[in-house]
This record gives sequence, structure tokens and C-alpha cells, in this order.
Amino acid sequence: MKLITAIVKPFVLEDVKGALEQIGVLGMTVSEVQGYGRQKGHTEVYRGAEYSVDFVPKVRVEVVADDTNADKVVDAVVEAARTGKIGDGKVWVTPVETVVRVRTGERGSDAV
Amino acid sequence: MKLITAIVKPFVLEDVKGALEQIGVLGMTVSEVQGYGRQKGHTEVYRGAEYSVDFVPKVRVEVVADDTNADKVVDAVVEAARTGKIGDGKVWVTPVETVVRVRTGERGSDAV
Amino acid sequence: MKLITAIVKPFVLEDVKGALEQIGVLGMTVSEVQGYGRQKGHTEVYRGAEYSVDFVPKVRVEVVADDTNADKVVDAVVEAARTGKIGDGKVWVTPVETVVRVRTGERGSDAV
Amino acid sequence: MLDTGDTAWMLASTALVLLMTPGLALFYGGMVRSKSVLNMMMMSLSSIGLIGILWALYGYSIAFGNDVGGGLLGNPFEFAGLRGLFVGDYGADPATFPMSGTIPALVFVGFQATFAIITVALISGAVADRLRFGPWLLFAGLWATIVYFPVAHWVFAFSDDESGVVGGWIANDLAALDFAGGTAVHINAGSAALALALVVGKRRGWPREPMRPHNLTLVMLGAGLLWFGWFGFNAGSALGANGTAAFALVNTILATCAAMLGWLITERVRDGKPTSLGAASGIVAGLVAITPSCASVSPLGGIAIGLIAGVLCALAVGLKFRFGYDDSLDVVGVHLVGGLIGTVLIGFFADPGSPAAVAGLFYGGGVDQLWRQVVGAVAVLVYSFVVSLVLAYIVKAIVGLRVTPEEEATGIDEIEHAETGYDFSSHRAVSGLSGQRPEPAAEAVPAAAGKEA
Amino acid sequence: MLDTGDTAWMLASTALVLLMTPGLALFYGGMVRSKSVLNMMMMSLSSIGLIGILWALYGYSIAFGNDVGGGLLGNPFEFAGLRGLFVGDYGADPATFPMSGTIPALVFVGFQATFAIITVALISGAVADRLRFGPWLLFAGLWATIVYFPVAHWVFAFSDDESGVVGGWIANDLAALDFAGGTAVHINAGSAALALALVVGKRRGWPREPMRPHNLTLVMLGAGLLWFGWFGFNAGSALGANGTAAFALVNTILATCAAMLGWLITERVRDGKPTSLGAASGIVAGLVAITPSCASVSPLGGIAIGLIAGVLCALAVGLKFRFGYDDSLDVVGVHLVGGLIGTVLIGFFADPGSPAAVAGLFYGGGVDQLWRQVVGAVAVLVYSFVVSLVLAYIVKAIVGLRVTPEEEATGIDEIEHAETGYDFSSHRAVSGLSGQRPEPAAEAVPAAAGKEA
Amino acid sequence: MLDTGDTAWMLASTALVLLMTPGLALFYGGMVRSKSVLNMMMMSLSSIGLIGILWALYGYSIAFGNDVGGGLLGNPFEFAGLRGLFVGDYGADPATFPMSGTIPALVFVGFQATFAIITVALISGAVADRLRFGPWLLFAGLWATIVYFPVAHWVFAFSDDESGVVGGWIANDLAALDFAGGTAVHINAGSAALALALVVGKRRGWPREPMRPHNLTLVMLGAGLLWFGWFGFNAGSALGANGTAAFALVNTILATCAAMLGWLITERVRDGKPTSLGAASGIVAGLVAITPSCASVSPLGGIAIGLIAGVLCALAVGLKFRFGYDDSLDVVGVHLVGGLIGTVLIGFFADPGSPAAVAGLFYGGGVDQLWRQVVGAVAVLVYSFVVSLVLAYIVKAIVGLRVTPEEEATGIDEIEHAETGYDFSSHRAVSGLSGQRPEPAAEAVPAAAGKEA
Ligand SMILES: Nc1ncnc2c1ncn2[C@@H]1O[C@H](COP(=O)(O)OP(=O)(O)O)[C@@H](O)[C@H]1O
Ligand SMILES: Nc1ncnc2c1ncn2[C@@H]1O[C@H](COP(=O)(O)OP(=O)(O)O)[C@@H](O)[C@H]1O
Ligand SMILES: Nc1ncnc2c1ncn2[C@@H]1O[C@H](COP(=O)(O)OP(=O)(O)O)[C@@H](O)[C@H]1O
Repeated sequence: MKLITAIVKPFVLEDVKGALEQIGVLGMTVSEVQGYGRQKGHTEVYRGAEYSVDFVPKVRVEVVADDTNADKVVDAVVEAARTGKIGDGKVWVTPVETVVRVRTGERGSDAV
Repeated sequence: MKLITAIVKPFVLEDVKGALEQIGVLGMTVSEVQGYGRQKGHTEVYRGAEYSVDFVPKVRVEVVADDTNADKVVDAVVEAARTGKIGDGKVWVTPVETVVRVRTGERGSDAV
Repeated sequence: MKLITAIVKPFVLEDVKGALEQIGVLGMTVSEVQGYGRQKGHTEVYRGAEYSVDFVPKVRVEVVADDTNADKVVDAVVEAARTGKIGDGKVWVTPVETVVRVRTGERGSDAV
Repeated sequence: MLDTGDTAWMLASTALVLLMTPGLALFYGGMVRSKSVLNMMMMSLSSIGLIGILWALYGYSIAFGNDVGGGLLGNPFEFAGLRGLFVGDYGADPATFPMSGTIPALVFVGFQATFAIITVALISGAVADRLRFGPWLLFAGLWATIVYFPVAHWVFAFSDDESGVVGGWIANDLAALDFAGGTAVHINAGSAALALALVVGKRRGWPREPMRPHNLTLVMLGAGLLWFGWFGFNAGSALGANGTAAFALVNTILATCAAMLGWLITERVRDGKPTSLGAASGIVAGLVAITPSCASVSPLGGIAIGLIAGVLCALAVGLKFRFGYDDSLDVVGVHLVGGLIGTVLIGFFADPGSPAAVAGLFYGGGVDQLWRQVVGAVAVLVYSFVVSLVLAYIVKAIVGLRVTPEEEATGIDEIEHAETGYDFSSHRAVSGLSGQRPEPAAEAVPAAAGKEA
Repeated sequence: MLDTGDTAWMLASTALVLLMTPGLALFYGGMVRSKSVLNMMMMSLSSIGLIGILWALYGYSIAFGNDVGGGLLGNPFEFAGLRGLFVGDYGADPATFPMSGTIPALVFVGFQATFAIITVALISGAVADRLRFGPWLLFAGLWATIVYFPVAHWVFAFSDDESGVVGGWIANDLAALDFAGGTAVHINAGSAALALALVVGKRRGWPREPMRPHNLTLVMLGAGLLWFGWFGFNAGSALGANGTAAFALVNTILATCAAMLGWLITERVRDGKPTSLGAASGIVAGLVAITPSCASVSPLGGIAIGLIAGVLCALAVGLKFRFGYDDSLDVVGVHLVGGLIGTVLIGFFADPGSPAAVAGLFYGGGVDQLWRQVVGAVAVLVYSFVVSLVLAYIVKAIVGLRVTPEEEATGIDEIEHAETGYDFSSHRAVSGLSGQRPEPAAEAVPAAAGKEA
Repeated sequence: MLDTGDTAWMLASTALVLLMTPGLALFYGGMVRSKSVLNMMMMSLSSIGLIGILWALYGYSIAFGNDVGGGLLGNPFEFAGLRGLFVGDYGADPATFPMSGTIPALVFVGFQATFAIITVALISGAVADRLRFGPWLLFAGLWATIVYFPVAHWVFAFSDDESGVVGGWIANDLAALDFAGGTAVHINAGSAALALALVVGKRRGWPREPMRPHNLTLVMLGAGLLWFGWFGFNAGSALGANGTAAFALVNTILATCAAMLGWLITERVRDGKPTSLGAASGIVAGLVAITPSCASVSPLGGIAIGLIAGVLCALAVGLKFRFGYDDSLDVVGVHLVGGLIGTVLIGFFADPGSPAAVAGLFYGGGVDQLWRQVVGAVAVLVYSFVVSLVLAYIVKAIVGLRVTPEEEATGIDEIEHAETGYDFSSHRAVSGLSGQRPEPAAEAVPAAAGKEA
């Protein structure tokens, strides 16, 4: 099994979700993160004092998938999340040794 | 070393914490996430307009443990988090190559 | 490629960021988490009723790096995050099989 | 003869007291968990809507209509729909329309309406997070009708020999002193809250599972608005811009200051830290205690009453843990206890130099006034508790009271109102077709709305 | 001759109505997404600053200066800069300074200023999240000058035979009843909101992408403050502490209660759940509807008007989805529709026993008053819509109206104000040199400020 | 002879000014980081409790008791515990109780109490995030006693030949104009804030580490409530519902509007964007500047003063970065600078046609009034700064002032109040036995409460 982690722009989440449904991915876990990278932040001003906000709001999407599906998932996400602008984000894949569905105790492919 | 990641319902956190203490796990890291899966969300209505909220609040629990402990941890979490209802969540295990305790620089088992 | 995950105290984030820039790390992803471990929480009192808050606010820093860079990153983070007090946190390294830059589709080292 | 100054102050006071209920909604709303804040606020807001209408239909008439026997009840039909209270020649000089004293009768109607509204809203603090909205409305309407309107007659309806109008028994026969409603409002609401809390039962996981306030800035804002509005409540009860109003105004400042300090000192000693929730709670406790007494005790007496109320209420909020009733936001500890303190202490601190011109025990008046105060307080306490208990059981029997444990875990805002209080997320956690569906489909929604699939 | 009671009430009323605009800022601000809350509130706050000054410079004069022809416009120079309205011997007894009726002229100036301010602020609800701040100010200033000030003259400037002062055509020639501004304020603002929303265009992604309110506690707080302030708006329009004020006060309570219930019932039936946003919206709908009618219908009539407004406005907010205009916060559905309901229903419910002393259709008055109401309402609706449309196009042509789609996605607060509404994070998401840079460098900032690199 | 209209307005004004302090708590609270919001609000709330009581015990007497020498101090015992101010026959007609002018003396006592309270609360803005709560209370009590009460005597206590009462030197001997407290309230508090900030020292990491406001909606709400309450502050200082009050009311609107615009324009030019914090700050700056001058300058003069204050205060808030003192929420930049502007500009803009009936430099009055204004302003500035400095050092010596750096990093809310401002989490981050432990155990809690193990 693989864990596909994607860091993408918040407003593409809906599209990513759609793309994953397209390829039959039934579940995912999403969380809010702050990104730092080539995409620069912005400046805020309070009573004349500047504050440079270096971090950019991003969304992390995590999907556990079969080895066979992993690449499909990566491609689907990359596809859906691309706007071509700096800051589109990253997708990475890490190996997963076991997955368990809490409700049933099922393991491996049956668990996702 | 292994990293055990569990996505569970928010209100079972206390029980999961207790179960882990039972088996002598001294630490964990918790974060709020939004889940999407078989468990459907709900509908909200604002001035007559419907909003279907697809994501369900979940909690991510991360535990780094010895290879020997990993299974115990998985079982403890699954045990504690199960309500038998759809949406109980997932637990997965990924390999960890190194762990360092920032304070001391200790590595491996001593670090957790 | 490797994924370096660090759980550190919130107020060291700036220093960690600086240390990573030092060694030429161009990007990272940060998120808020709640920590549980040796560092104990605190007690709050509302209308005479006590609430023990067991979790401590922490920040998770994730960096994807070349195998060659991984150790440098770990050392830099540990160095920057250390205050010597209980609760400084953990850093762990997990293997990454692929990384893709969404914007360009570049893979591996070029993606980070 | 209309006095524009008195009328100006009573118009302002009516607006001030009406604002207290939204203030209470914030005070209560901030104390619950974020998944219940909207329902908590809705219980207060809906009281305004519902009780305001009932007041106009028959409430005012039951409270201030001519007594129909024993000082227990006003004639429900006399002013039904406010008839006879507004028609007149407003253009004539002097204008001809019904007056009450030096102000237009309608101002008095409006002013008193806001008292009925907030008394009902106060009760809701005891049943946070779990009481369904429909049953709340049903209970609120019944309680106002059978408990508040008559009790308001007992306490607020004064007989007038000239016009031959006969009022309530506590105000006239017993002659207990309750200037602005320590009995009719606070003991009454606190007692009902206890009864309702007992019938509704504890929140899932209480007291084991802690439930900390989700937004203390709302609590402090609410306390500030309550204090502000309370000037209308207390000084407005003078029904004019006169010396009595001035007297009540100063006591409403001083007793509240003292109660805040009293509560904070108690916390400092007992818990080690003075808290912001404590300051906000002390403010309300002081305002409750000075409500009945603000026109009968000297400023120093007011400070004493406030201090005592601040300390005792800070201790009283712990009782629910001892006795195991889930009075979620301490309506009993603050309003019932605070109301009793203020009402009974008049018997000790009443100053003959005050507008009430009565001497309490400490001023050589003996126990005469004291027992009147005790009788009045106990009478309202018992009547309210018993009837509230019965009403709660009736409502429970007819429509049930609580959401299910699963729904309670999910959060009552989503379940009962299909809403979420806050959304600070950067991404869109929500999606799907917005906009109203064609009616039939829309009909389908409700079923779904707020339900977990 | 100055009456201190009347003056006291009008001083208080002015403060109350001024508070309505910050209240509106909260009511509107809570309804948008968190990334736009500051801009939403700024549109209201800036209206206070801008319109307050214009009012003093020439607005008051256009509205209440002696008519310069056809009841369409007051003399803009007569009171320019408030000249002639304040100089006098304030020490003398009786003091000598300009009066308007029984109150100092300056109180009337201040009171009416707050009406002009909130009318402009109301419009902003239609263009949430996307209208640049500069163009908003430009539109607001032009609109107040060309639309509000003259229309206020039509509706609020009464002729006075004694002094020979000539007022506006709706108040005098047509003699339509609009006690506190159903036409001049609500129909006027609602109609302008529709025009502006049409020219500005839909928000990116609307209506497909849902945009749920980010903070409903702010919305309910705002509704509470609006209701509170509205007592000054309606009862204050009696310009004194008299029977008419009392009458308006009671209707301002009852109609609002009824509208809240009406909206909640409609939601319960249509959507399955009564919501807190619905309660807050019902409150505002009721206040809007009773604004023109609070001195001309009986309390029961007020309840009827409120109930009708609550139900119809709850249905009307759906229109924008049918017709596809993005009136983001339903200024049309609540203020235009609510204003029309209140203004027109006077023709049916007007009670001869009320201060207005006019009989509507239901009181045997026939359709005489009804058509006056309809003509007045339609006249303001059409004039406001047409002129607003033209002004919006002009502003669009000169400076443009919207932020770019990217900026809209980022959030208008960051783009237009270089601020973020909330920061609850435990860590410092921000960094870098704080403190003012030397001027030149500072000049460099603006360029950067709020821009995505 | 009691005038009900004057009394009605003063009752309302007292409520309005009291509300300003909770408003200030929100204004200040929103500007700090979320981990300090409760402590920030507590400094304001506790001022109400503490100063309110001191006022009744001896504060009023020091400020308004008969002068005991040189116009520096009133007799502290004359009205100790408000004795002699309330006893009378309230039932008699005309009622017999102490009056002050046309209003009951107690209303004046209450009205002035709210001034003492907010002046102390204003200071707290300079020491956000780091000053321990106990030392704050100690400083507040000492400062009110030694600085505010006497200075209030200097500025607000007018001599009365009839009754032979002698007042303060600035009001009578110097005859500087300060209608509502530009010197006694704003210069006084701003000057003390500077002294206290210098002794307490900078926040950990300031100015390197940015500390941005955590909730700007609270800031704007606070500004709205402050403006609302300020009508009582300024127009209420006329002590009646008269032409002077009307005059002050209009200036309180116009100058504030102008200041808001002035601040926004300054930001637009200097920083590139007008901000919501700027609008809120401009409102306060304008209110501060018009406080002393609202009864002595024409409406256009008020607009000028407001505009100047808006621009200069927007620039002045940068001074702390130049000179390196951590006046966290700009009490100096807004209240000291704004107070100086308003007080001194009277010397230029005073209009003989205004209630003050004095001619300033621009009205041919020469520099006579100007130097009186300057002397009065400087006197209060110096006295307040010096004494505050001494008091701060004394408190530091006795009990210390600051939390430890670790505690500051953790957050002062948790450390000093054992509370957290907000909890929006879906899960329970808290756990453990809720409910009060048996006293002994409870004693154990404090030790633990809020401490990091
Ligand atoms: N080395 C990295 N490790 C982890 N996350 C990263 C790394 N580099 C970038 N990111 C994440 O990817 C996001 C986008 O990266 P950025 O360099 O801004 O644009 P792009 O991916 O288009 O080059 C960042 O905001 C951050 O969240
Ligand atoms: N493929 C997946 N990858 C990552 N997280 C998942 C995946 N499937 C489900 N989840 C997480 O597990 C939670 C529960 O899954 P769900 O399908 O709703 O119920 P169950 O696990 O009982 O079948 C989801 O809310 C989501 O957070
Ligand atoms: N076994 C673990 N797995 C995951 N995270 C852990 C684990 N142990 C500790 N942590 C994280 O590290 C943080 C610091 O650990 P703690 O034991 O408190 O101090 P220290 O690391 O200095 O011994 C915790 O708050 C938690 O977030």
C-alpha cells in the first residue's frame, strides 16, 4: 500500500476531490497547512507597521491506496491541482506497511 | 521504528489516549483533520440555500514506536476507536528510518 | 528522497525556518498540532471547576529532501529547535518514493 | 399629565432592557462549546419573538389587568390585544390617550414586555446543548403564561385607591419590597431553571467530561451589554427620571463593582487565580442581587449586598457538582441564589433614608420587613419550582425534550438548526448545489438537513 | 420653546441610530467568508465618515433647505456647512439658538445625519467580496448626493405654513405616510443595491460555489444592536418624548417579534429547520416593514404587518437564485421587499385611532391612502434604481469596480486593506521587520502590501 | 429644582459612558494576540470594579469636595462613602434630596464615576501581554487616588459663588477650556501610559517579532461601542438636555467622521492601503480630540480638529518605533497626542458663537486662550507622567510587575487567569476530573493552575 500526500492550493480541493472520485477513490483525509516555498507571501500593515506573512495557506490531501493505484492517484491529483502558477504544490508517495479499517478490522486493500 | 497514523472520530480521542497509556506509550501527536469517505456529511441551510458539507471532522493521532511495539499500538488504537459505526476511521503504519529527540539528540528507541 | 517530519515548540518556528534556509532548503510545510508526552499540560479553572489540559500546542514542520540532504536537514532542525527543556519535540525521517511538483510535473530532486 | 422627561427616560429604558436579551444570548452563547453556540443564542432570541407576542395578546392583561381574586391574577381579557391602551387623539393638546402615571400607557406596556422576555430567556442557561428547540418554545410559552404573567401580577401590580384598581398580593397585601424583580424575575427564573434541568437531565458525559467555554470574549461582551441594559431595568423601574431613578442608578453601579471584586477575591483564594469568567459572573451576580434592593438600601448598603452576593454566588455555582444536577450555565447559582440574597438582605439593610423609606433590622426596623421579604421570596420560589416541574414533565410527555446522544455528540446546532457557528477555514469544506431547489425537492431537504447519513 | 424631555429623547435617539451602522457592519460582516469580513465592515464604517461630512457640507441643506422647485430639492446653500444652525447665546435664559420644534436644530441635524449614513451603508450588502474600496467610496458619495439627499427631501421635509418653509412632494403634495423611512431609507437602499449588484456582477463561482456565513455570532450580535438602535430610528422619528413615540416603540417591538416568528415558521416548513440566521433576518425584515408604518397601525396591525413581512422576505431571498443576480446579503430580499410591504400595507392597515389618524382599506378608508402609498413607493424605487444604475456605470467607466479574479480568490481583505480578520494560531505565521521603514522604503511597501508575489 | 428632561439625559449618559469601558476592553482585546485577550479585557473590567468602589469611598469627595487649598484637592472626607448625598424624602413633592443643578446629586456622582473608571482603563493599553494582574490592580488603585481624583478636581470642579463652594485651579483660576476631559482623561491617561510602559519595559521580542491583532472584528465592535458611549461622555458633559448638549453632539459626530477619513487618507498615502484598524483608530483619535473642544468650536471647526487629529495620530503611532518604547496599543499616539491636539487647538478654533463663547486666535481672540490651554495641558501631562513614574517604580519594588519570559511566551491568559480565550476545536483538548475538589485538594489546584509542569 502507498500513502499519497498532496500539498495543494485551498481552492483546488473540490477539483481534486472530483478527480479522485473519477478514478474510484472512495476516501481521503484533508487538513489545513501553511506552505513556504518559491511562492512568496504578502505584506500586511497595522498602524503603519509592516508584517510580512511568509506562509501561504495550503491544503494537505492524504490518500492511502493500493500499490497498483498509487500512480493513478498521483496523476489525478497533479492533473486536478495544476493551475500552472507558482505555488501549485507537491505530491509525494510513501510506502505503507499496513492499513486497518477501525470499524471492521479489515486490513490491506479491503481497508480503504 | 514505525509511524502509526490513526484517523479517528474526535470524541474517541480520550479513549485512544487512555488505551495507549495502558500499553506504556508515553507520547503522541494529535491534529484536527477533515475526513471524506463512506460516512456522508450533512446539509446546512442558510436563508433557504442548501450547503452540503461533505467533510466530517476527524482527529489524526500519530505515534512513533519500536518495530516490536507497532502492532500493539495498532491494536490498542483500533480497539479503543471502534464504535462499529461507519466513519470509525483508518489506521496505517509507515516505516521510520530515524527518530531524534530534539532536547537530547537521542536517536531510535531512546528518542520516544 | 526522504520526508523529514519535526514536531517542535511553536515559538522556535522562525529559527527552524532560518536554519533551513541556511542550508539551502527552499520549501517546507507547516501545520498546527497538539502534543502529548513528558511535558505536562496545565490546569484551567472555570467557575471553580478544574480542567486539566493535557495537550500542548506544537508545530509540525515537514520537509521533503534528497537522501543526501536528509541528515543535514535533521541536524539543522534539531539544532534550531533545541531549548534543552522538556517538550522540545521529535524529528523523524521516512522514505519517500516519488515527489512531483504539481506545477511542472517534475519528479524527484527537481521537484523540491 | 404627560411628563416628557419621565417619558424620555422610560423610552430609553425600554430599549435598554430589550437589549439585555441579545446580551444574555452572547453571555450564555460564549460559555457553551462551539457546536452549541447557535442553539444557546436561539433560545434567548426566540424568547423575544414568542413572549413579545404573548405579552400583547394576554400577558400584559394577566399581569396588570384589574385583580380577579386574591391578588393572584389580573383580568386576562381587560387589555387583551392591548385594547383600550392606544386609541386617542395624539394631535390634541394636551393629547388624549391612556396614561400610566406621567408616561403613556404604551411605554409601560413596552417596558414591562422586556421584563417578561428576559425572565424566560434566563431559564435557558440550565439546559444548554441538549434541549430540542420545539420543546423549548412550547415550555417557554406555557411557563410565561402560567408562571411569569401571574407572578408579575403578584409583585409588580400595585393597587391604586383613586382608580380603584386592585393589584397583586406580594406588592400590596404582603408589602414585600422588590423594586425591579428579584423575586418575579430572578428567583422565578432560577427556580424554573432548576426544575427544567432536573427533568431534562444531565448532558452526555457531564460532569466527567469537561465542557469549557468556547469564546470568553463573547461572555465578557454579553456581561457588558447586560450591565448597560440593567440601568434601564433598575433605574427604569422608577418609572420616571427622578431621585429614585438616580438612587437606583448609583446602587446599580456600586453593588455590581463590589460583586465583581467579591467573586474575583473568592477565586483568588480558592482557585489561586482570578478569572475573566469570574469577573463577568460577578457582574451578573451583583446586578441580580441589587435588582430588588436598589431603591431601599444606601450606597454603602448596596456595596455590602454586592460583595456578599459576589462571594456567595461564587461558592454557590459549585453546588451542582455536589448535588449532581446539570444546571449548565449556573442559572441557579447566580440568579436563584443572587435573587434570594438581594431580596432577603433588604430585611437587614433597608435604609429609612432611601426612596423605599423602610427600616431593616440593622436600622432598628426589627424583623418586620425581613419576614415579608422571606415570605415573598419563598412563595415565588416554591410556586415557580412546582409548576415548572409539572410543565416540564407535560412537555416531555407530549413531544419529548432531548436530542439523541448521537445528535448531542454531533452538536445541537447542526441537528436543530442545520447551521455551524463559525467557519474560519481557508478552503471550502462545503460544496454541492447552493440555491433553493424546486419546492418538492426542497421538501426533501429538510429530511436530510443536519442529519448524519 | 425648548423641551428638555423631548431633547433628551432625541439626543439618545441620535446615539441609538448612529450605533445602527456599526451594528450593520457586524450583521453583514458575519455573513461573508472570513477572508472578506474586514472589507464588508469597512464599507459600513466608511459610510459614517464620508456621509457624515457630506451631510454637514450640503446634505442637510439639500434635504431640509427650503424647496427650490416642485418639492424635488431643498436649497443646497441655505444651510451649507450648517451655517445659521448653531450660533446663538447658549448662556441666556431662555437661550437663543435655532430650534426645530421643541428641540435644538442641531439635534435634528445630527439625528437626520444618522439616517443618511445607514441608508448608504445598507447598499454595501449587495456587493460583498468583490467591490474595490475606492470605487465604493466614490459611488457612496455620488449616490448620497444625487439620490439620498433629494429623496430625503421628498419624504422627510414637511412644509410649514407659519414659517413659509416648503418641503418635499411625497410628504406634502402626495401625502403618502412614511413615518421613519420605509421609502427614503429601505426601498431606496434596496433598489440601489439591486442596480449596483447588476453592474458589479456575480462573485466568482456564485451560485455554484457555496459561500456560507463565517461567524453567525456576529450576525446575531449585529441584529441585536440593530433592533436596539431602531428604537431611536422609529420612536425617535416622533421628534419628541410623546405619545406618538410610545406608539411607535410598541409597534417596533411587536412587529419585529412577529416577523422573527414568521421567518422561522417559513424555514421550518420549507427547509425543515428554523435557523439562527433566519431569526436574525426576520428581526431585520420586521424592523424594515414597521419603519414606515409604526405610527399609523394598531399594535395588532403591527403584528400582522410583521408576520407578513417575515414570511414574504423569507421567500424573497430566494429570488436572486431564480433571476441570477448576486445580491450577496439580500438587501433586495429584505430591505426592498420589506420596505415595499411596510409602505404599501399602510394602505390596508392604517388605523384612524393611531397618531397618523388615517383610515386604511380595512378601516373603511377605501383605496385613497393605498394609492398614495403605492405611488410614493414606486417613485422612490424607480428613481433610485435608474440613477444608481447610471452612477454605477459611470464609476465603472472611470475607475473600474472589481478586484481581479485572482485577488477575489485570495480574499479582498488582504488585497484592499492589507489585513487579516482573525489570527488564532499558536505560532507566528508572520515575521520580518516590524515597525515603520524610513519614508522612502515605506513608499515601496504599498506596492507590495497585500499583493501575492 | 429637578428637571426631568435633564435628569433623563444624564441617566442615559451615565449608562452610555459606563458602556465605554467594556467597549474599550473589546477595542484593546482584539488588538493583542489571542493568548493575551482575556488579560487585556480584564484590565479594563477590573478598573470598573475597583475604581467604582474607590470613587464612592473617597474619590468623589477628593474630586468634588470643597477645595482644601490652592484648587489642588477637594476635601476627602466631605462626601466620604457618599454621605450626605442621598438621604432625603423622595416621596415628598417637591422631593427633598441633594441636587446638583437641575439633576439629583447622585446622578452626577454616577456620571463622574464612569469618567474615573475609563481613564484608568485607558492606561492598560500600554502594557499588554506582560503586566501581572495583581500589580495592575495595585497601580490602578494608587494612580486613581493620587493622580486622577485630584486632577479631576483641577479640571471638572467649578467654583460656585452662591454656595461658596471652591473648585479646581485649571477650571477656575486658569480658566482653560476642557469641556469633557481632554486633559483630565486623555492627556492624563496617555501620559501615565507612557510612564508605565517605560518602567514595565518592552514585550519579549518587540519590535523584531511582529504581534498582529488577533481579532479585528472585536476592534471594530469596540470602536463602535466607544463612539456610541462617547455621546454620553461629550453631550452628557452639558449636564442637561440643552443646546450645549446638542452642540457637543453634532461635533462628536463630525469631528469623528473627519478623523476617520484623515487616518485612512494618511494610510493610503503612506502605506498604500486604508485599513480597518486605521478606521477604528481614526474614530477614537477624533473622539479624543473633540472631547475637550466639542462645546467651543463650530461644526466646521470640529471637522478641522478631527481631520488634524486623524492625520497626526496616524503619524504619531509610529513614534514608539523611533524611540523604542513599547506602548503596545498606542495609548500615547492616540490619547496623549489626540488629547493635546484637541486641547491646544481650542486656542485657535474657539468660536465666540459657541456655548463656550470664547474667541480663539482664528476668531480674533489673540493668544490669550491659547496659552491657558497650553498651560493646562502641560500641567496635567507633567504631573501625571512624574507621579505615574514614581508609582510604577514603587509597585515594581514592592511586588514586581512582569510575568517571566517563559510565562510571556506561554501566554498571560493561561498564567494569570488560568483560562483560554477561544476553543473552536472539534475534539476535547481538555480532560480530567471536572468539578470542585474538596477544599484541601482545591487548595492544591491554585498551585498547579495555569502553571507549566
Ligand atoms: N521541500 C519541501 N518539503 C515539503 N513541502 C514543500 C517543499 N517545498 C515546497 N513545499 C510545499 O509546496 C508548496 C508549493 O511550493 P512552492 O515552491 O511555493 O511552489 P512550486 O511547488 O510551484 O514550486 C509550498 O507552499 C509548501 O507547502
Ligand atoms: N483512502 C483513504 N485515504 C486516507 N484516508 C481515508 C481513506 N479512506 C477513508 N479515510 C479516512 O477515514 C475516515 C473514515 O472512513 P469512512 O469510509 O468514512 O468510514 P469507514 O472507515 O468506517 O469505512 C474518513 O473520514 C477519512 O478521514
Ligand atoms: N511517541 C511519539 N510519537 C509521536 N509524537 C511524539 C511521541 N512522543 C512525543 N511526541 C511529540 O513530541 C512532543 C514532545 O515530547 P515530550 O515527551 O513532551 O518531550 P521530549 O521530546 O523533550 O521528551 C510531544 O508533545 C509530542 O507532540
